[in-house]
Amino acid sequence: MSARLPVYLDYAASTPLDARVARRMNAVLTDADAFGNASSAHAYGARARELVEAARAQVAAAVGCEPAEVIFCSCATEADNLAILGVAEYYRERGRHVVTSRTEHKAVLDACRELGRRGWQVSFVTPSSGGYVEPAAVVAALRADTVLATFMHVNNETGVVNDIAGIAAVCRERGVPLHVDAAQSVGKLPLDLAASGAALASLAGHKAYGPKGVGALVLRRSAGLQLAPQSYGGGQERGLRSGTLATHQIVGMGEAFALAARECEADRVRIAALAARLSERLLALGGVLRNGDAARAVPHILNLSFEGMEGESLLAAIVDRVALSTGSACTSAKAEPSYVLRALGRSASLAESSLRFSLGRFTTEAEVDTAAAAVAEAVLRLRAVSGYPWVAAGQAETVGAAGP
Amino acid sequence: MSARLPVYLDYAASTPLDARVARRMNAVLTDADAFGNASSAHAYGARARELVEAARAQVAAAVGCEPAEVIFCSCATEADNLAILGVAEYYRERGRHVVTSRTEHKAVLDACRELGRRGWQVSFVTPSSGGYVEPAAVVAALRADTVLATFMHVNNETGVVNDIAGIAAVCRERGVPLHVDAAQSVGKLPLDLAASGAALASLAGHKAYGPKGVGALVLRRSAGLQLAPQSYGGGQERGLRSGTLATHQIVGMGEAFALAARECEADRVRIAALAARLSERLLALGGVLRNGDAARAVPHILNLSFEGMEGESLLAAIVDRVALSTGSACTSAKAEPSYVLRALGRSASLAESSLRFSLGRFTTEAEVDTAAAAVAEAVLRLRAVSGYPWVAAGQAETVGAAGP
Amino acid sequence: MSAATHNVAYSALTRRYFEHPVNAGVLHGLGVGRGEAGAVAEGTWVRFDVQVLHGIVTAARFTAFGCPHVIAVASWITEAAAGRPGTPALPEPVPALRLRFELPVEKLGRLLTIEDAWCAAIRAAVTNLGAALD
Amino acid sequence: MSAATHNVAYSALTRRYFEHPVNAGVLHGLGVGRGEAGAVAEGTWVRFDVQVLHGIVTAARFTAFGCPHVIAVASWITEAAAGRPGTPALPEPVPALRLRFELPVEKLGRLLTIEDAWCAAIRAAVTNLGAALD
Ligand SMILES: Cc1ncc(COP(=O)(O)O)c(C=O)c1O
Ligand SMILES: Cc1ncc(COP(=O)(O)O)c(C=O)c1O
Repeated sequence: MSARLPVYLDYAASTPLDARVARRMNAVLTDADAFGNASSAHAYGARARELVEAARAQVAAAVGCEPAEVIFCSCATEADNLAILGVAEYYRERGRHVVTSRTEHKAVLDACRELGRRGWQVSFVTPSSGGYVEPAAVVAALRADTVLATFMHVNNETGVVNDIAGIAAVCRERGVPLHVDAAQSVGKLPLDLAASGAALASLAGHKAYGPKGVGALVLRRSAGLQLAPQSYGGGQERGLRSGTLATHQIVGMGEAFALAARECEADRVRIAALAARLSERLLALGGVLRNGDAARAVPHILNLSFEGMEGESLLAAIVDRVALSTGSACTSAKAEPSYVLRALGRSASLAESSLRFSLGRFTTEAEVDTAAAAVAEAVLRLRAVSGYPWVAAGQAETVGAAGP
Repeated sequence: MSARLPVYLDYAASTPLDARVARRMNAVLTDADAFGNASSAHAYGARARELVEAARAQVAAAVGCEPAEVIFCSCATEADNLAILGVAEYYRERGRHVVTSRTEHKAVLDACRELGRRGWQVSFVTPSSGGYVEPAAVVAALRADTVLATFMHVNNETGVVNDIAGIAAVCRERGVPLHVDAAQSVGKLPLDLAASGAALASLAGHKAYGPKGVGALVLRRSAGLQLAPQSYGGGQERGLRSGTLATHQIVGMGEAFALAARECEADRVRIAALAARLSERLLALGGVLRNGDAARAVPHILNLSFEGMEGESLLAAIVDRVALSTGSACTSAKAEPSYVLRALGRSASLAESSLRFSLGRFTTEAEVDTAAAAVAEAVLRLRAVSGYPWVAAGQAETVGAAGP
Repeated sequence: MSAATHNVAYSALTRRYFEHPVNAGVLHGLGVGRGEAGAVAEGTWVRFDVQVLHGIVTAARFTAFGCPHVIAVASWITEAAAGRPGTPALPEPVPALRLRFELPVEKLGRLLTIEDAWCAAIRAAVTNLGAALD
Repeated sequence: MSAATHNVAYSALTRRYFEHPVNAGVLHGLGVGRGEAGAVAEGTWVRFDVQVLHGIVTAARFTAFGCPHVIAVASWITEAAAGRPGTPALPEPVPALRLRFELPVEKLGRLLTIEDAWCAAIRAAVTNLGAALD
């Protein structure tokens, strides 16, 4: 990491490519035998197919499914869309109701909202204040005409892990297939799709030290599901995802997933210790609230709301020293507080003044200490300006809805 | 190219990555500053954005459009789908008719057929026997409720080039936007989208010595068109293509397109000479028919039908020595003769016994000679077995519809 | 989970007053008035303590919960106002302030909040002084 | 524009007879019969010339327009039949041939075309010989 750049604590947004993956990819990119179109009948095509199939086996092994169940595509967004729109469209005559939660990634939420525009009904389950979806809440949302339930495994903002087996069990009881957005899971915690009871799962390369621009949808054979393809053309990937296969990208994802499976536990232990160190220092500042139930979260994501300062200022005060994401998604002029944190019951203001620290394979103790110091300094400075703590100063009333 | 492998004459299926592109991509893949998510607010995100925007400018410059008109996506198939389904769905209240030709790539044909399933009407223009679409035939197909015309620039099987400006002119007269599948164009002939009159154009990285798994849709501002997105999520690429941007892929495409624009003319001249040499040797065998009007074709694609042998045998006889594509697309058990060659009026049998030779930047004279010798040998052997020429042997009647 | 607007390069002036805000805090004493506007729940809350003696602003302090622009502008005002007439007006009108700090147009409302707080503080200072002298 | 089935590795036997076909050509003379089946337009056309003397196949030649399996099987038959009884049956039945050459099941019909041509040739040979001896 260049000295000039801030400490990177945004692994949940994207991970650096592991050097071992980069080497494999570069070998494919420069291999004069491997550039063929994997659909071609000749030796160059065969070589590309071999590489693709080896990577498919790696991905399958890493997530506990069969190679034939892996459909490569261009990103987790595409996998989410293919799963949700693909199942809904295929089974449109069976029913037009899908169930999801309020804390899904946009790729799931917006695909569900698109179904809404097309005439489906969508039920949005509200998670507990700890940020996880209760299987009982899913049961309550399922209907006779429900054709799909979709719930994420690891929440990308809070790190909270849903009880997929529990949700899958109640879905199976009602004969509803479950799609799991597992974009944030691989390498962070063991993933055994065969055991999970999920029918479909979305995977991303670039959240697990693999390349950006490649993902996969796992379609479990045992679910006996069909999908309506969402793009049309050459009929690659058994007709479910047309377009020339990107050999080097798929090889990179395979390699990254193989590494992730192998090193997941060691990474987890090391990162948990670093995250605990960071969390301890920041919570010691006071007026800092953890978002999501720590007991249910992966260790590498730490989402904290800071009382006494506005979100944009908090980020601006640290952005030169720590690279991370905040709880406000300013896609337009007006900053919108994170819908995920709002769904957990946080006030708009505390949702905005939140920081998502996400650590990863290359995070060092020194980086954690630098980040903790930078954040502490920013928090103290901004609180000095805002007069926080207001209650202590007798200003709670003046400030209005200042408290969380 | 390894000595063991056959001569590669399948550049139209996919090109090797140019070593200069591979170096640039590897530099990005291993750059500790460039791995950020291009949507992120911090320095890592900014660096990724810079790389993406520089590549966008390269792509735009190579095809004669503005950077803001380039929408990156994962392949030409996706670009075709986004253009066709995106325009049709957005303007569904204006009309439900689209026009295309019988010789388009599957990514266009199957997107149009999908529209057919959704209740649109699709007119398929039949090209001339030379393989190009006559603007007059387009005029005849346009209707008051036509919302889109889609015609390819360079045909991937025959290399025949459509008169895009002519087609665009008749479309503009009727107020119908034109989409052009230009996946096979870049680096093969000059492409000036601003001058072409096209409203939309699809581009592919891996047909121009760039990486597989990246493409772009150009949406010309002057066309004043809106598109309905075809996937839903984070809203990248102005909401038209959600999913984390694949920085290294986009950089690779940009670099490849910059090289293609710079070297197009030199490549063309050199390849034309090689292709002429190949064509001369093969036509000298007799009973060899060129598919598509040579006068209208790019030089690097040479599609020939060989009388007197069956397609699978022809390919099997050369596959160890020459890597190319044939006119039969066996996606299922039964080989189907190329629909493109059939649309040009070839018999099923001659469509099947066709070979598409496609040359490229790295093709050498020695390779051309090896290929010509291998094909000549195979043709003579198979004709000895089939008793061709049948007419000379007085067996034309026996054999039935043997002649072309 | 990202923040495109955080990413705008703040102007050098904005950065300076945001990173090193002068006059953060409170004032007590003769001729001091307090005015505030906005609300934390709405993302912008500003409070000024202003001392007006002999019709002149002699000191000013601010407290602010808001974006970097709000903090910088509030700080700058407390500095710029010293020595000026104690009339309920900003040391520089809102449009000029917007240009000086290169505020994006969608943040204009935040300057109005600052103006409200400032004018209220001046009025309170004048009123308080009057009451003290009565 | 590709060909997945071309890609199946043909068996070694198929490759051998496809790449080095024996007995391609025609026969003339006493006891020679000709039989054919299929059509070029349909992708498979096979013709045999068979000589049957004293009830024994003494020579056979083939001409074929077809896939590598068709060429290989036709060639092999002309070789295997020599010395066998001149009855209208393949030297080995269709199912055994399919196994021997490892034909994919969807190509079964092509073996039936070969069988038709072969049997027709044998019958013609026997008929021709009878006519010649009459
Ligand atoms: C939970 C989850 N799902 C889906 C995605 C979408 O991934 P991508 O942008 O690579 O398509 C992400 C990444 O932001 C994610 O965190
Ligand atoms: C004319 C044309 N359009 C579209 C495509 C699709 O390209 P891709 O498979 O990269 O999506 C191709 C490539 O086969 C093509 O030749």
